[in-house]
Amino acid sequence: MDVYLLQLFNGLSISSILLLVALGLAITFGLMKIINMAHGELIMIGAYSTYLTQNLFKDYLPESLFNWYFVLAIPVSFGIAFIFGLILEMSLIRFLYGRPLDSLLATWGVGLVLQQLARTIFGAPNVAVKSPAWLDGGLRIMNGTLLPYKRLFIIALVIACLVAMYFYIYRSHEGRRMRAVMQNRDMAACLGVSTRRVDAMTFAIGSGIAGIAGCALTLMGPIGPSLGTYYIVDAFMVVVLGGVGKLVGTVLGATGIGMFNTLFEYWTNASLGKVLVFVCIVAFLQWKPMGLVAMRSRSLD
Amino acid sequence: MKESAILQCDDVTVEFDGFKAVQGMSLKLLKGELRFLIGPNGAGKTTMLDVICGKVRPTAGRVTFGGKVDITRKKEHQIAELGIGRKFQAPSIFPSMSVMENLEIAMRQKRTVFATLFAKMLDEDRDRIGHQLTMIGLQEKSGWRAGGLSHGEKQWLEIGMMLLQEPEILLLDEPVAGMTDKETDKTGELLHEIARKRSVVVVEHDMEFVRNFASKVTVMHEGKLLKEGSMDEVQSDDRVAEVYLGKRRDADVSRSTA
Amino acid sequence: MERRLFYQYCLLLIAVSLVLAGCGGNNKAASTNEATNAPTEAANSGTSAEGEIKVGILHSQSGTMAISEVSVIDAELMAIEEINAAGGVLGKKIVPVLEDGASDWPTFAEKARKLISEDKVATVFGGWTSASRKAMKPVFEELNGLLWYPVQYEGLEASPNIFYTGATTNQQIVPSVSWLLENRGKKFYLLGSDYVFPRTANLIIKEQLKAEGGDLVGEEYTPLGHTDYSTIISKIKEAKPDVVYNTLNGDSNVAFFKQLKDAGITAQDMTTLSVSVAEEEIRGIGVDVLEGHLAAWNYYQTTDTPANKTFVENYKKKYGDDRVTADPIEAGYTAVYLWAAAVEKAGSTDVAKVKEAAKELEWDAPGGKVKIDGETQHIYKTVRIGEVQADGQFKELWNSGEAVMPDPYLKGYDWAASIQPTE
Amino acid sequence: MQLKPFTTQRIWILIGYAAAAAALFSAPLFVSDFRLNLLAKFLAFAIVALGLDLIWGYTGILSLGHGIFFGLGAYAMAMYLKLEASGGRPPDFMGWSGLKELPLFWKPFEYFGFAVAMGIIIPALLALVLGYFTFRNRIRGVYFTILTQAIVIITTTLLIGQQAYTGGTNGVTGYSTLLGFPLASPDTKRVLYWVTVAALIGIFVFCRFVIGSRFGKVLRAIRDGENRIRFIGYNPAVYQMVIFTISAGIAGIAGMLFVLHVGIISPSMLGIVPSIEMVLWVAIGGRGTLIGAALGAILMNWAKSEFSTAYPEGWLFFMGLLFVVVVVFMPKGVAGLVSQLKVRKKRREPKNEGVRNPAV
Repeated sequence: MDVYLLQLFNGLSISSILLLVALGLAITFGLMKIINMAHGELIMIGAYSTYLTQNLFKDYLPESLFNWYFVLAIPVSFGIAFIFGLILEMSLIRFLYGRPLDSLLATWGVGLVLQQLARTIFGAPNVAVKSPAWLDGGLRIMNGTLLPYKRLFIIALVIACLVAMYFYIYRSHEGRRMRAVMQNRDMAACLGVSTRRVDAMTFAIGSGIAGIAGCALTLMGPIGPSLGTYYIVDAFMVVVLGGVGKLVGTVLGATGIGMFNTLFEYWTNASLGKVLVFVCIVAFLQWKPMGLVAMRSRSLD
Repeated sequence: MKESAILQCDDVTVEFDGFKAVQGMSLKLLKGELRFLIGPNGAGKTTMLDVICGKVRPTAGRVTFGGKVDITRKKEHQIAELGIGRKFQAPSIFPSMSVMENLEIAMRQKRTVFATLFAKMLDEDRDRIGHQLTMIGLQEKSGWRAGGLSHGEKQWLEIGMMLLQEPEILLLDEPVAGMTDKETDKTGELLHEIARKRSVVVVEHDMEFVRNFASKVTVMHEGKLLKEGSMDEVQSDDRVAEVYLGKRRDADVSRSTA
Repeated sequence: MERRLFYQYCLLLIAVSLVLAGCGGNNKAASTNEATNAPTEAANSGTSAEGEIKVGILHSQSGTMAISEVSVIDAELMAIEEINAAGGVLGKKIVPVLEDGASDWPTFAEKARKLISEDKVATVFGGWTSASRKAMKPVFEELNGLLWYPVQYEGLEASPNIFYTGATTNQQIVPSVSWLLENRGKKFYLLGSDYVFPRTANLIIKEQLKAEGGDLVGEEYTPLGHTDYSTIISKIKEAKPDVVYNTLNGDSNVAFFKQLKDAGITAQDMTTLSVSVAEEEIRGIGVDVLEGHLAAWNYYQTTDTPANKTFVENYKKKYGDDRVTADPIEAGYTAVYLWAAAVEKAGSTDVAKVKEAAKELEWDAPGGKVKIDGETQHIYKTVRIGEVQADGQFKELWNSGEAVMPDPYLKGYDWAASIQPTE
Repeated sequence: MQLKPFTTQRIWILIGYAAAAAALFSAPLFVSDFRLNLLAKFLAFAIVALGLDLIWGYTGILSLGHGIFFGLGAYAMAMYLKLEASGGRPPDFMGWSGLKELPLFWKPFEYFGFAVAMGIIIPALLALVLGYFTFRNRIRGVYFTILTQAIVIITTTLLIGQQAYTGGTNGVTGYSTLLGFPLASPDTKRVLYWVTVAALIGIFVFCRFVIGSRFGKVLRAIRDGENRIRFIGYNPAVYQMVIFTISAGIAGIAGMLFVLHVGIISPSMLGIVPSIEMVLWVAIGGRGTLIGAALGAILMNWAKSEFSTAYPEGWLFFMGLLFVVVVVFMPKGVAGLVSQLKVRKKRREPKNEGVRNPAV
């Protein structure tokens, strides 16, 4: 019984990590139709930003404050990834609107460069981020099952990001402009919306969220130049499975993949579990090519 | 009379996410007939064409071709093979290919992979295409990239492609939309020419254009059949006038009481 | 139409010129071949220019394996520098030729071929993964080159063209399993990355457990780059092993140990022994997570030998105080010295002569005295089991006392009969 | 279009092709063994690029899974070579994976003919099955591309996981002879090189035939408007399936040749990275032109080989930036650049732009 409860929680936890990783993509890919293969590298940038924040605290601030570095690391990761996203959009992505497959190839090149850049700056080996003490340990529930605080924290962080994104996209002026541009660029431009600015902001926000994902991942896994490569394909699967352009779809996609992954891995083993999950995704997309939550359109193409 | 009906739509209903674009629409097209389908925006004219050519599956009702073949469950390419050609509102040509190549692949022929792989351009084919080029007035531009043609030329090219397909029924969606007056006149001539040999359904907004043809007109409104008859009959009809003059509410009331 | 043809023609011109350029680039190579009048034998001379001996260094500088391999390059370069400072080999300077294997096995094969036949290096130091070694092996055998491979591996191999300066199974895995059975318990859980080394190692461990009275309570492999271990940790919790024998590779270790700690399992609750976690990896995982866990190696930075003291000192002086040394780094460093000693002894860089001279060659390595076993071309090494301390260093819990003779095919173990290769 | 008068330019271009072929065939005369081996490998890559160009450049389907087809072909050949090296007994890796008996599906690979046939049929069959479902269900564009990535993950994970049967991460290496001829001998290598050149030329001619036929025009029409062509009466799914299958078969042939030259195949060659690289060769050479695709493969691999030797630490910067610049600012690749130079001179006739339309 404990095991099933724990596995349920693990499934939820994996779902939350996948969702966090895919949220940024849901914006850049889902809304802007840019297949950003450098998304993984933006996650990596977020992780290294956390590492740098930690070092800053370690070197310049009193020991007693160290545990709070992580609180600062989240906005810092967001900010740095945001800036990288902005630069990327202004120098490159803006030439690629309407050419999704080209954007895939070009951003893949960007990814290569960023990885090598990280290797040059931080060295090829992994770096260590010491998680703050207040995230050590876990919550013990009724029958002694331990739910690690870090996993709970990531779940909370994802929910916070989702809520923030929801309010930004659906409740703010900026968000309204963003939706307008994404739905009908020409019309929005005619109505006086600066599409250039909105594009840049949207892409940068998507990148910033990747940065937050990177920050959260330092709690769970390695921090190295190839960090992004471990998550990029999974992130795309989440967005595609969920249905491009719908936040609800992305949430459902992440939950589906996370839960099934845990289930299959528990039944079989890690390799076979992964294969089964991907087979399911392929099969599902055959059945529903537009994903779980599809947007219908009457246009010819 | 029923025997010569080449296309018969019975009680066709199309629903998009709860919105009924077409409701219980019936249409009968005779062999060799030129039919205009008119109506205000959102009347379901284009959707009706979509149903006939297989782009949209009707929620209810059936469409019969040639008196016996039910085409509601067939795929687009099968319907096209049967002999129903469709011209879309926006010119749907293949922009990266030359005018000649566009016509070549549209030409009536065996469309299996094997046949196309070993297809040779016969003199007879070249004559057919040449004839068609002259008819649509693009003989000078056969080597041009189709994407580089003007809007009107693209429309004619598409009509030319349709004709080479030699369909029994041709479905045309606003063939003169966006054309200059001169282009419109030329298209009108083309249409006369076409209508002599096959059945044609034309969706059109331009009443002036429609008036040039002495043929039957079907008026649709809110997914339903409003009126069928000659242009004069249609124009003298009160409900049609109301619909076109925008007295919608009254029209609804009058219809619901009718 | 005509114009299209014309630009295709331009492209063709480029194609032709490309091929010609390729040829042009090779005229040099071809002419050197002619000059030495022996295209294939020339490959082994290694003495291309007066007063210089070229050696190849072929590790991954990019890709996923760069994590581990760049430090080995550093160690090898340092050894070359030291030897050069001390007068070189045969009075000549050693010149390293660096190539990037890019964590891609066919690239390793290609670059190995290039180093031997184009650069005409005397020997190559390179490889980390078993896969990269297996990819290079046929090339070295075909061209009669010489490879020094510096990493512990799964054994069952003894190529006449490779010297193995890392441990084989009987110098790391087998003694560590015996030690664990004696000191930590009988119930083993085998966890590894899904590739050749863990699978072969576990095949051996399973035979050994059968023979020495251990219990196998679970066996799991995770894809390389796997980052979530929650389910596997659940399985481990259920199986309640005394020991988790960990053959995970690289990044997976970070995820595994971080998540193991979060799941409330510490070194006090359960022993884990790793064979791919050295000082370098500890820095990337975090000491707080690893403290108290075990590892089996032949060398630690803390190993107390006079040679090691200077080695660590020099390494830190050259590459920075924050750097650490580790087993593969020491093995790479040792490889260069062993080769240099063999060349001195042979008086030539000729592969056959070097191999002959290397037989039973001894050297005081930082990890203790090593000796090349003439038959298998592996080296005698001391086995050490260590525990991770709070400062990121290992405390040695046990060592084999003397250097253990390499036995890559485990011929000295009765229980290993079924593991012998079929041919 | 059909009439191809022997204009001077046409004669020149034929001479050009003949010269290129002659240069390729005579390369062993002036190139060192190592370079020849390298060139042979690049030519094998050029063959994949041709196949990839058929589906991407001409049909507008971007497959990021061509590494699989390439790899499956390579594995078929590798199995044959491995069995020949081990004399029909279980190869070494089966031994250290605890497998004592040769698995049944390995046995027929003892025969060269069977292995070669399988090297084409297996990838083609996989592509056919995959294509049947995806194209019939009208999965296209980005979705198809991401789907192929999922297939890549499935295949590589399975290959790695079944070490006893496939050699795992190591792949299959350590061959000795091909039909009794030692692979290490320079003579065998030279012959294999010529075989590769012949295969490249053969496949090039075949691709030209496919593209020039009406079938090829339908493919381009599908690229321009997949939905539109349905209403003319073509079923695009069938065409896509066929060309995808042909493309996979070509990749399989390339894979077999690759193994013969490189002497190793491992799952890493089937992964996402090599699959994307293959697409980049085509992108850089120029999608939608056969010679561009082939040239792109040779050029890129040559550059990669040279850069990584010259700057082992920084070569990825070069490559990454090159990809970015070419894809963003030269969407038609090198081939496009050459024709742009021509068009600038004389930009009246729009016909020429036909071949250079973006596929997406």
